[in-house]
Amino acid sequence: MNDQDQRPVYMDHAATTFMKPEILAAMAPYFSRYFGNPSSLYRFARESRKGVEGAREAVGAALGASTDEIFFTAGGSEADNWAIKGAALANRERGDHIVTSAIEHHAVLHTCEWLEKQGFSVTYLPVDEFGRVDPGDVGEAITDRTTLVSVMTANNEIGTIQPVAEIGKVAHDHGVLFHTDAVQAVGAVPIDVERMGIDLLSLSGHKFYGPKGTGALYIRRGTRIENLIHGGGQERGRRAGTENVPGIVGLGRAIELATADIEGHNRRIAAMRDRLVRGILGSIPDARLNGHPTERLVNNASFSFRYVEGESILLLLDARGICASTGSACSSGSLEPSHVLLATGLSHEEAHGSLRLTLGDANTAEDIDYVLEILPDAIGRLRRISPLTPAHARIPEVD
Amino acid sequence: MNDQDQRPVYMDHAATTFMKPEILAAMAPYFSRYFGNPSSLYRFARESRKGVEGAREAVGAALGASTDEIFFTAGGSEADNWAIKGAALANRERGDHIVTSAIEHHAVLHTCEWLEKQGFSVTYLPVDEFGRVDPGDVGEAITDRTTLVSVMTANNEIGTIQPVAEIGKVAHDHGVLFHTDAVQAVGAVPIDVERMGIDLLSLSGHKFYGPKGTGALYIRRGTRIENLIHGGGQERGRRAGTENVPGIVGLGRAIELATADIEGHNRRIAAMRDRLVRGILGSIPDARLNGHPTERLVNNASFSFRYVEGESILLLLDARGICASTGSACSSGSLEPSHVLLATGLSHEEAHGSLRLTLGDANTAEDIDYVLEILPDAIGRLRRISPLTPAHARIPEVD
Amino acid sequence: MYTEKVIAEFTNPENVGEIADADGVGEVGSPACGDIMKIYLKIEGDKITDARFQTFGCAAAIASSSMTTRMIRGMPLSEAWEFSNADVVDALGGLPPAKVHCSVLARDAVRAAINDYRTRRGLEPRETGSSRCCDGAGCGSKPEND
Amino acid sequence: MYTEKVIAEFTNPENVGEIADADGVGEVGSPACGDIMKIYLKIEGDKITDARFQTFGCAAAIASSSMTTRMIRGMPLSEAWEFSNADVVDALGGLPPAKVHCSVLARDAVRAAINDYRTRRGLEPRETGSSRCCDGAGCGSKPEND
Ligand SMILES: Cc1ncc(COP(=O)(O)O)c(C=O)c1O
Ligand SMILES: Cc1ncc(COP(=O)(O)O)c(C=O)c1O
Repeated sequence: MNDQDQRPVYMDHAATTFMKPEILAAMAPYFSRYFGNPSSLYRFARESRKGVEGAREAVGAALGASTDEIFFTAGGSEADNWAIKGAALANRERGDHIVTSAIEHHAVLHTCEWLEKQGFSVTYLPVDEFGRVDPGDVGEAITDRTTLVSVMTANNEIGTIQPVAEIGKVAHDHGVLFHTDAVQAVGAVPIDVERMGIDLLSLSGHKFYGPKGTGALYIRRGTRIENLIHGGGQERGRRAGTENVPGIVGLGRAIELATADIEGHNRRIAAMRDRLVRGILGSIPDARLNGHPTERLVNNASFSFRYVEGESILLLLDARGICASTGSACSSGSLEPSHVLLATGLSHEEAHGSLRLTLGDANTAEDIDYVLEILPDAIGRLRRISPLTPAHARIPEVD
Repeated sequence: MNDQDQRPVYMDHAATTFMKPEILAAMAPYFSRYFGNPSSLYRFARESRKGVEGAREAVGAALGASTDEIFFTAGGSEADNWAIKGAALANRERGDHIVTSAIEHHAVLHTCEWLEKQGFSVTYLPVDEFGRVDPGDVGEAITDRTTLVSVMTANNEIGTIQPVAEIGKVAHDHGVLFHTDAVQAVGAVPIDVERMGIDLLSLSGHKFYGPKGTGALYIRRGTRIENLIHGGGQERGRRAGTENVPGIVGLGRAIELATADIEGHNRRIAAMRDRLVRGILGSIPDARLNGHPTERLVNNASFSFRYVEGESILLLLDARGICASTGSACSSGSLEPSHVLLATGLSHEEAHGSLRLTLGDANTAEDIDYVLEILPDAIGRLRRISPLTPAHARIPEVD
Repeated sequence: MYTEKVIAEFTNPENVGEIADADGVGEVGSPACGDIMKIYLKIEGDKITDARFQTFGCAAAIASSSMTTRMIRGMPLSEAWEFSNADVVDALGGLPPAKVHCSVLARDAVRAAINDYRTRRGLEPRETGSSRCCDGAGCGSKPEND
Repeated sequence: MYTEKVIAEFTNPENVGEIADADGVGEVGSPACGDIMKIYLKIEGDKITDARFQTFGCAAAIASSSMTTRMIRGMPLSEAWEFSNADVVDALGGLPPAKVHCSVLARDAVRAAINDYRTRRGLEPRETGSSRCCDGAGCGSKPEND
């Protein structure tokens, strides 16, 4: 496992997933055989159109939406940008205020910041220590200038799942549109746009074993939204650009597979994740699990280890063949570590010492054993190097 | 060939191209094996990063640009939107006027129209009967409020190649940025951003045997341009979204192949195209070749056939296994047929009777023979149905 | 986008051509719109005994013309006047929304031919709902969309 | 992003730990910045006879500390003062631009330790170019980027 030529123990599924063979198989005919442009009139292009429309049905079915409410994009970031800019600009005469949370993905936050430069005002709601937005806060933040609420379904760093249905209800009670970034949630959180009061929803294929560079935006029928990419009449005139047919087909197949048995999938992954969390908290002192104890993505295990810095944990794990990630921004040279961890009230030091392990469908019980064997030793080594480590937090060397 | 189960005679390469096997082969390892997120720190992600950076070098080399001036997008439309909105918005304090042409792709025109709604003003330059923009007109249209000139390298409908280097010089002489939509030109027109005075250039992978849903924007170092897709720090902070690694790798390989021997490629395609054009004009009366007689893409054969309508030509060809396209908008229910054909001075009737045949690397001499056999008969049949056909334009039935 | 029936009717249209001694001729549309339909009628008593057409237009226009002439042959004039474009659409197994106007055009051409017949006979032409040139949303077949 | 030398130095750092009876100790950085470096010096005559470090920080910070202590061992104090972060970067085979500040931090820790030694000996501390907490551009390792 620690041989760098071997396939690594991959525990970074929130960053991206491998593509499942059956998904690539579904895409395969559309690269060189059914390569026609779906806009073309001749029969040869019919297969391309059918591929795209089949995928649209699959996405609609997965979200409890109609086929004509699904629009394909090139990923989660484009979907977020489109939803937020599109809704804000199209409803500008009605208002110029947006409500979002402090822990959104940058695809949402930086889009909101851009809108602020265009004269909009944005409220960034705080979260509790577990990373939850209070739906009551949403209601209080809404003014008569508010046109859009955007709160993510589940957080990418700490896995916290938001009370989306409650937030949707509050938004609708105030006559305000509700967008949710469900990029991390698809396949783990059952989604029903009706029940949850969602008007706009972003998703991204590569987070659930589908192709990179694919995504979709759900737009509730009748929602006022401007285009983001102008040009040809694709996607019923709402998103220009020749369709990425193989990618769209792959996205469709991926969402089918990911939502076929969410419960069973969650049970399997949660069992591994829980053993991982228990094992780590049991063997490493001064460690905490970030995010919500129960309302969290089943695959997310996000920790803060005091007295050590995240990137160095990550690289020691990498040296042993484990792929993980960190919210530490020592590496980024900015003063701020992860805005998400800070928003949950962590100190800078704790935030710098974060490690995110996110499980996926290829992980095994052996992978968990292996991480439980390697990680305490890695933290131990770094704590022996650190000037901050108190005696009680030292971990004895194994060999 | 007229069997609908057989691979059709595909003459619509301007719409999209099949993917060459060697390009798919280059992409293959990045779907499920080297699937890491290029932003990740561990060694496993290095292959993904290398794939992306290798492609960036290939695109840079093909354009005479530096690697750090190439930014990947999800296609030509996104690149056009980014270039034009990005440059217009970023330079707003300097001016609010854009110069473009009447025959741009809708990805440019509709983007300009959107900017008009944001308070910008746009000059749409006319073209001559061959579809050429006069560089002198560009100079005259530029005012002290102009910040951007956008004129395509080659037109997608009629194939006309613009005097890009002259236009670039005029723009630069006036201190104005120059964008060119080179989506149709890559692989057919040798491009050198230095020599041509190009500041921004859009391209799209699926037009030169690469993957759909991939593209790039060249941004000359130092060019002021806003982001279009906000979010994560990918593409050196300028285009957010997890990179479509296989797609980018495919785009890189495709541009390498497409630009390895442009001259040889052009010679081969032009020989077929010229025989096609001569054959068609020789056998069908009242037909004209649209676009420029010499300054045109080697693969483009665009015609107007009087007294008949384009979609019906296309569908008769389709019935015989030939894939082509038309600029007629009878089908679109709008009063206007192709804005490009009208801009070259065609009457509505002539514009409605247009047919575009665009050749590609898989076409053979037999394909040309076959079209030369089928097309006159198709036009003949439609002319026999048409109330407009004068006696001299009738084509005798063959059987 | 087209049904097999449309394609079949378009590739093998019936009743193409002029009727030299037609009793009524109707022409609607214009080249600018991309659609011209001309319908020729032979009328005996109150009955259409022959119907032929010439059409400049798309596949749906040609199929609609052909189907219309087939359907109105043998019809009394009064029935042919009431003949609806929905009947053409049905007979073709449906038309894309953007193409329904082609069937309307065919109906209009029939009415124009009947009115021509009436005028020749010294009767008042009947009031005909004027058809717009084109309507409906795009179906994206233009290379502008490439 | 890191050279093999950086990774090797980071995974097997030398001179880790305190020197109980150090003659000079320098600490720079802060937990908020994600980097703290503490350097311990043993000095005999005008020479550094032992150097050890404790570091809270990223791989580059740990590798820079380790490399720095290795390089200044045996150096006269005057030379160690002039010792530049560029030497550390070179010895590590290069650092990513965003990480060069880690090598600066190591140099600053050495100077702080020397000044501590001077102060203990009743000498004026020398003027030291103060280092900012962090600088350089991001390298995109955060899951915020996912
Ligand atoms: C000239 C031109 N510009 C832009 C585009 C848009 O490219 P894409 O469809 O890849 O977004 C096309 C073709 O579709 C084109 O031909
Ligand atoms: C919560 C969330 N939103 C948006 C995105 C952006 O998606 P993409 O990288 O596919 O554009 C990501 C991941 O990258 C994410 O985790």
